[in-house]
Amino acid sequence: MGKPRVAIVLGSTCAGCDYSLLDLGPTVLDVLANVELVYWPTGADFKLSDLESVPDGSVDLTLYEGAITNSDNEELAKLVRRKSKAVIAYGSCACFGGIPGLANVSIADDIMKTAYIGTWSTDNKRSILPQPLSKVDSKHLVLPVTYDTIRALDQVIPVEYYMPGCPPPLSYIEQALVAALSGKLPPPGHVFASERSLCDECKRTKEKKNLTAIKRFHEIIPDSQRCLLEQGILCMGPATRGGCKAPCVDNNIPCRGCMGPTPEALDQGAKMLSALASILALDQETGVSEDRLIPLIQQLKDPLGTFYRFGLPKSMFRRVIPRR
Amino acid sequence: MASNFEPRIVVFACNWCSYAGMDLAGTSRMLYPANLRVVRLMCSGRLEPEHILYAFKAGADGVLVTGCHPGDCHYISGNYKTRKRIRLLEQLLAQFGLEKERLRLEWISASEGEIFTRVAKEFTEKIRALGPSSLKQEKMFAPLISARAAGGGGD
Amino acid sequence: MEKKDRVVTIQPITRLEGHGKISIFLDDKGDVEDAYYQVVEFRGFERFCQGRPVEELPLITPRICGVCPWAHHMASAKAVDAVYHVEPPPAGRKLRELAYNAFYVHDHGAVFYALSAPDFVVGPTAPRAERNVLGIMAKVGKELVKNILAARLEATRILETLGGRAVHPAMTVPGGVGKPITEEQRKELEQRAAKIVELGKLTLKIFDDVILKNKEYVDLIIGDIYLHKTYYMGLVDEKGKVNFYDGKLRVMAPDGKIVAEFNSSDYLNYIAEHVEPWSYLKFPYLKSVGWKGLRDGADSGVYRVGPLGRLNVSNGFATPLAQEAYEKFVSVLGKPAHATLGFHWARVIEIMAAAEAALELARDPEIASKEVRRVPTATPDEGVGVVEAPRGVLIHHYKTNSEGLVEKLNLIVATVNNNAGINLSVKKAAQSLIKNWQVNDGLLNMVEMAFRAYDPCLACGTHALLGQMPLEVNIYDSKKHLYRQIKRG
Amino acid sequence: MVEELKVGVYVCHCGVNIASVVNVKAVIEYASTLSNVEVAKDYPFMCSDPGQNMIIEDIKAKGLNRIVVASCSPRMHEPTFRRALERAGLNPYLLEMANIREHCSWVHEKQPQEATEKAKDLVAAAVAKVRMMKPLETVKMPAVKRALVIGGGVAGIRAALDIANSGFEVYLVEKKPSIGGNMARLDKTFPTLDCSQCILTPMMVEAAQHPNIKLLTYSEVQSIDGSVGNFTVKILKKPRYVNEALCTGCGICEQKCPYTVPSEFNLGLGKRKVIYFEFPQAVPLKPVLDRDNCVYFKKGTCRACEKFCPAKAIDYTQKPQEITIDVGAIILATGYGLYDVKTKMPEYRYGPSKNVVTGLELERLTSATGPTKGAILRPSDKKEPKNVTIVLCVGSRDEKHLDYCCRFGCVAGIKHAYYIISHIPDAKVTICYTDIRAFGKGYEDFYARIRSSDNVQFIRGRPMEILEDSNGSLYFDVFDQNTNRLMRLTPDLVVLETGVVPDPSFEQIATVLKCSRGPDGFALELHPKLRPTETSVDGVFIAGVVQGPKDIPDTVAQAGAAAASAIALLARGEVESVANVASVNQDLCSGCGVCEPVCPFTAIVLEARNGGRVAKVEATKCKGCGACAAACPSGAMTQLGFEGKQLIPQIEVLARAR
Repeated sequence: MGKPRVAIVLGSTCAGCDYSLLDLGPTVLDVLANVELVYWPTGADFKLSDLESVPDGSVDLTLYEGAITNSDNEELAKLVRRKSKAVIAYGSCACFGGIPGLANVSIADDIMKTAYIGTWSTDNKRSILPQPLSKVDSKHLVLPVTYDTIRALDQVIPVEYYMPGCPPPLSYIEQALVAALSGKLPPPGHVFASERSLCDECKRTKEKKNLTAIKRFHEIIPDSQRCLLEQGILCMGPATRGGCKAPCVDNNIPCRGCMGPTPEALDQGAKMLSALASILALDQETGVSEDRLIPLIQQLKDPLGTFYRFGLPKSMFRRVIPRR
Repeated sequence: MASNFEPRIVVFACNWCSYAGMDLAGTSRMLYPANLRVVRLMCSGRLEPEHILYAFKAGADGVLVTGCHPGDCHYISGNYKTRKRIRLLEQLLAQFGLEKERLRLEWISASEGEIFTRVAKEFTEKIRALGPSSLKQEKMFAPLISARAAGGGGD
Repeated sequence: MEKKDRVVTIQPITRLEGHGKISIFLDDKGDVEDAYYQVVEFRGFERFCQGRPVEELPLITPRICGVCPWAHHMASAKAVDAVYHVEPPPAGRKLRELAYNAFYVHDHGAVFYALSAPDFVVGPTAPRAERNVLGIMAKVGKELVKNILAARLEATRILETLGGRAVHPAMTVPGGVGKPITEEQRKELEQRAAKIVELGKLTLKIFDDVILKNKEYVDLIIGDIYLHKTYYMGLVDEKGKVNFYDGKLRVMAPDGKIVAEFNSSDYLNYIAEHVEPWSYLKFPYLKSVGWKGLRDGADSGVYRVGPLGRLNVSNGFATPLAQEAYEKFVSVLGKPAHATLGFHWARVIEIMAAAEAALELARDPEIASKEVRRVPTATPDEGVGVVEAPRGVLIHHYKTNSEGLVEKLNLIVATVNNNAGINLSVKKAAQSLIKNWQVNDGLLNMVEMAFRAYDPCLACGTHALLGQMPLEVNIYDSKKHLYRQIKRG
Repeated sequence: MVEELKVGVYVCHCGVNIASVVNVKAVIEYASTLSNVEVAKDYPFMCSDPGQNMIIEDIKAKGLNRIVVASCSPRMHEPTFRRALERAGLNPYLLEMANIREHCSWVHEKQPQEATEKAKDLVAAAVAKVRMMKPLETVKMPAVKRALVIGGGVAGIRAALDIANSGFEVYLVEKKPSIGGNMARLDKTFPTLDCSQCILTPMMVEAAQHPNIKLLTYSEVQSIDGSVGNFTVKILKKPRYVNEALCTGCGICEQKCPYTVPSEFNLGLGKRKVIYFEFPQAVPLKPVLDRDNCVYFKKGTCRACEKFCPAKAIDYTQKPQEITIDVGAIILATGYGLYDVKTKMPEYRYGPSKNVVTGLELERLTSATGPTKGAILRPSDKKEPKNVTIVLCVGSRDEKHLDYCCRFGCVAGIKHAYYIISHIPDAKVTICYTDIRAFGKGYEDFYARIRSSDNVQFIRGRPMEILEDSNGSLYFDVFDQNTNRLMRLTPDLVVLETGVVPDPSFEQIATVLKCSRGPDGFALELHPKLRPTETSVDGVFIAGVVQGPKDIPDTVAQAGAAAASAIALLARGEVESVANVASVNQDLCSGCGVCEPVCPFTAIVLEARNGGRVAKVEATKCKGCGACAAACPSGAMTQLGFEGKQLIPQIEVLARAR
């Protein structure tokens, strides 16, 4: 077989995933030499017409980066699905909606008004919002439609593989490319990450999990050797896939779950919530009355934003219920 | 129409106290609404918040979690775990915008068939009054853009 | 007599981090009547950061842009420090600055070699299949490119050591950084910093050889096509030198007069943002002058930021090699330099400056001190954090409740500051390059060059993400019936 | 390879209990449309042999490998149908029951449509779950063939003897110096009126001499660890300051001891020496030196007992002794104490007036070995009372105090009336009662006999406040509901038949054992009817009043039953884990350690695994509550038979309206 035909396409993304490819260093050149790049607009001068012109199903592997936040993203996703044998949801946005998925706490209209009318520096007395179609002295200008509900890639098209991480650890990119080069891609559904949660690779020592209080990470200087959760700092590590080698936790900053839920979890947030509640005031639980329990629990300031930092669109409810 | 709306209510019960209490309601021929469907667990401590979210996602208008009274847990402390989980889950559901009345935690002992009957009636009426859960309405997940305020527009 | 309405659309604008399109309107003679540069996507961090604990924002806002995450990480960290009324101890601040300078090399390096250089090294009108990293390799040889990538990797490693990850770091906490470094790590950082200084020198040399020694390019740079007389804005330290991490905001008028210098926390007295319905990007302008539409000149509030802006408003750099390069820059382009393509030159000079600063900091034994953070004790309220992102002034402004939960926030991002400038440059380039139906690939690329100079990070701009659409010239009649279409390639 | 699922659905009519409300045919029809359902049948009584055989036949003939029975509560017949599956050679845990009786037909009698729809859902949910069920096994572990009985009253003695006689070792622990308990205080037992000591003492002696019984008196249980089959118990033996090995029980020390204090055994009515036998028939017959009141221990002088003891058995240096024993089963027989009438019911003047006594005190005043050598004299002036009032239900059946019945007060009161009139022929007795509950064998005759006596009158009513006039004689008013007359009584002795409460020592033992107690503080049986001698803790059984008020026959009967349960366990010689234990997928476990402290039975350990850790479940310790599975943040831990994969399809069906 010839060189595998690879495309890297960008949906709603910060571009961090494919920008991080440059951190492969010189390896990038070998990759570029060994694959036939069908499309990679960030790196080279490609236009979508190039992708449109290739026969359907002729792209061996497409890395789709980013969430689906507007009509452009959706069209692109459907196009690459048609063109590709296999699609990787590349990065946390494509896998779970990522940080942009947090927009599901609200709806587009509200978000627009906040950004274009509500901010301090905006001078917008006529309350102008960007419009899908607008006329400027007789000239028509078009913008894509921003959706109310942000979606992960597999909520729009079927996806063969997932490579979570914000950005994904480079080792997994290499793994996937090597697999593509050797024509030995794993069975569909494979996730390029660890099967175990982050604790498996976290170097911190673990003792007894019994939280007497929930602390915010700026409130204490934690013991840098011991499990952050045991020190009262909510760390998403236990409910989050490993594979990143815990760089954040290593810097005394708790995991926020970018690698997504573990294989058996239906809802990353619910899993962590249950674990946290279980070990909260464990030694006094029979003694802790309702009225003392609630304040203890309310020490966790922002459950939704903490449990679903990177995965709101793939949470059980997918979004906050819009007020009608 | 709310008038002919029949709430769907999922009940989680522990084998030793609350499920037994519901059995007692039956053997005592107490009557309560037919809207409830019971999932039997050995202990309320087995119940995962995930299961509750799933019940709502699958279409439940209300979820009733029952367990032994504090101190009576057949497994010593399962119900305390449940209480902590439910209370924390309530905080989360509030952020999701789900009416807090749709999730209820009750301690029902094996001898409290009557109390269960009362709770079943109350809860069903409460949910009936609230109407169908918004999580049922698929349109909630629709990606479509909401109607924009014209806000000056183009010209 | 019906007036024909024809539009040329360039989508996507490639080799920039972001998502935009250019619509060029031709009149019935086939000349450019008008050109708009649109940013077509949007997220709205301003909304979904509300309700989050403010100390989490340095972990959330970097996701605005994967190319300059460190800029957002630092601006956010400084804003959070202000919210909690806490100042990092010396070692904490210096570690932040070391990382930030390494990041400049990391970012500018990528921009220059991967995104800007092709236009010059390969040539603006060359077939676009060659206008990429591989094309450069063909011109300058694989070994050189390998060395460049390897050298840039040293910056990557510095960022990984300090931030855990090079992209989307987890380094800062309110009042400092999460973790101290060991003396061994400091030594390692020093060695790596020395290597990126070499990369800085090499890059200056390449710019010299490939561009400045090529008259055609120099003419292009100083020529009128890419020239705009606007205001400029940038951070300067107490000596008036360029500082990426901290300082006062200075504003220079088109004639070179310094018209304002203020504490970043007062930005609202000086900057306002205008909204247009046809772009998701706002248009900031100087309040003192006001919004006069998309026009340049002293009576229009339009100002430009970024490498060019910084070199214009400052008195140069605190480090020798960069200062030397700065002086050459001024001698060629004058002060202020209005040549838009001057951005590229200014950028490579900043690579040098950042590398030198990084090495200085890495040599400072104090950065290995164990005291890298202070735990906040004051009640959180409101704070502004400003840094120089590679693409220009970046402002984060947060207001919280007494529990430190975000109630409202404002983000003015580098590329947004340049939005009006980019529109001006695109229109002017289009007008001078496209005449009488002459629309072809090379010309369109030269139009793209106009804004590629700004290296606009549209991801930042919209706090929103990339997307793609075909590039084609569509000519419509006034009834919007397509009667002619030019596809590139 | 994946086995092909073949589900059989069996819907029971339960006679008319289900069928009269639920349209069984409709349920069958619906069930047969569900995926993997091979057969769907109904039958009048599925739990009957023919019903079970029908299932067994189908399993064999049609190769069914999953069974759903829609009938009564699984709490009722799950074991029945599991056995049926077993008989058919199918793993018994491939069964799921749909409770369409207690949870459906019985509670929705008036809504046949709704009930039928609900029954369909419950069946569908059971099918959805059973399709995901996997065969389960239990784990076996050897049991220590030795028992511990806590409490040396008649219940404890009976239980200990029964276990000992069946050939197993028993430790019998009693906190007092002698076994015997409250029954040892009684003069006679109703209704036969035979002498309490005469029937109890032989049992006490037999227990003391039995080769299989190790008596640990004057000892208290400190801690209990482990679980069924393997309990480790720490017992503290308090010092008697008498070397039991040397002591012959001659009693010279007691005679020679110059100091006396009130006797606990006689409830303070009489005195005892400082070194003393708890009571004359004490077993073991060894004295105890009451250190707190001993002058030698206070002042360092005296030592009379030591001087005179012929056996040189006095040992002032004795220290508390901790004894650790391993047992497989435990019987709780800690008995009862009396309701604190003195502080809780001042209106009865018990305490302030010496002429108000409890029933138990009257037993001592009547007993030949009591403080008055069997002469009934009232405590204040040691005169024979001629006019005695006996008040029943003192504290009992009273929502302000104990809302339950003490179950022996009535007949005890009647017996006490008999004591009075038989000892003092010219005495008059008035019994103030609420209802007379004389339910036991021969009790009614006894009641009738006493009631017919001219010297005993019955008043239906509870006394109002008992008052005392200037010269100390008592009087009170009572409204007789039988005659609707307010009467004033002026007794010279009042006997209170006080309510009973669990012995104070039980609370501490229940706590260390983690065995649950009812609202009234008595031990909570596992099932009030079907498992009355078992507790929530495997291998811990209950006998006598610790479970609730009882008279002696019931107490002894339950003691036998509890012993039988314990014997069954010891004879089996092994304990079997529950099938629904927690189970960890070690490939997915990251060793975060959330589960470990969550387990109340310390059944989870974290083992080292190349640099990290991994959780492991000790199946025999696991009781199958699933708390760890719910706590596990990664989903690596689950509970067999209640796995997420099994619960979710069930929830799906129950939550989604068809």
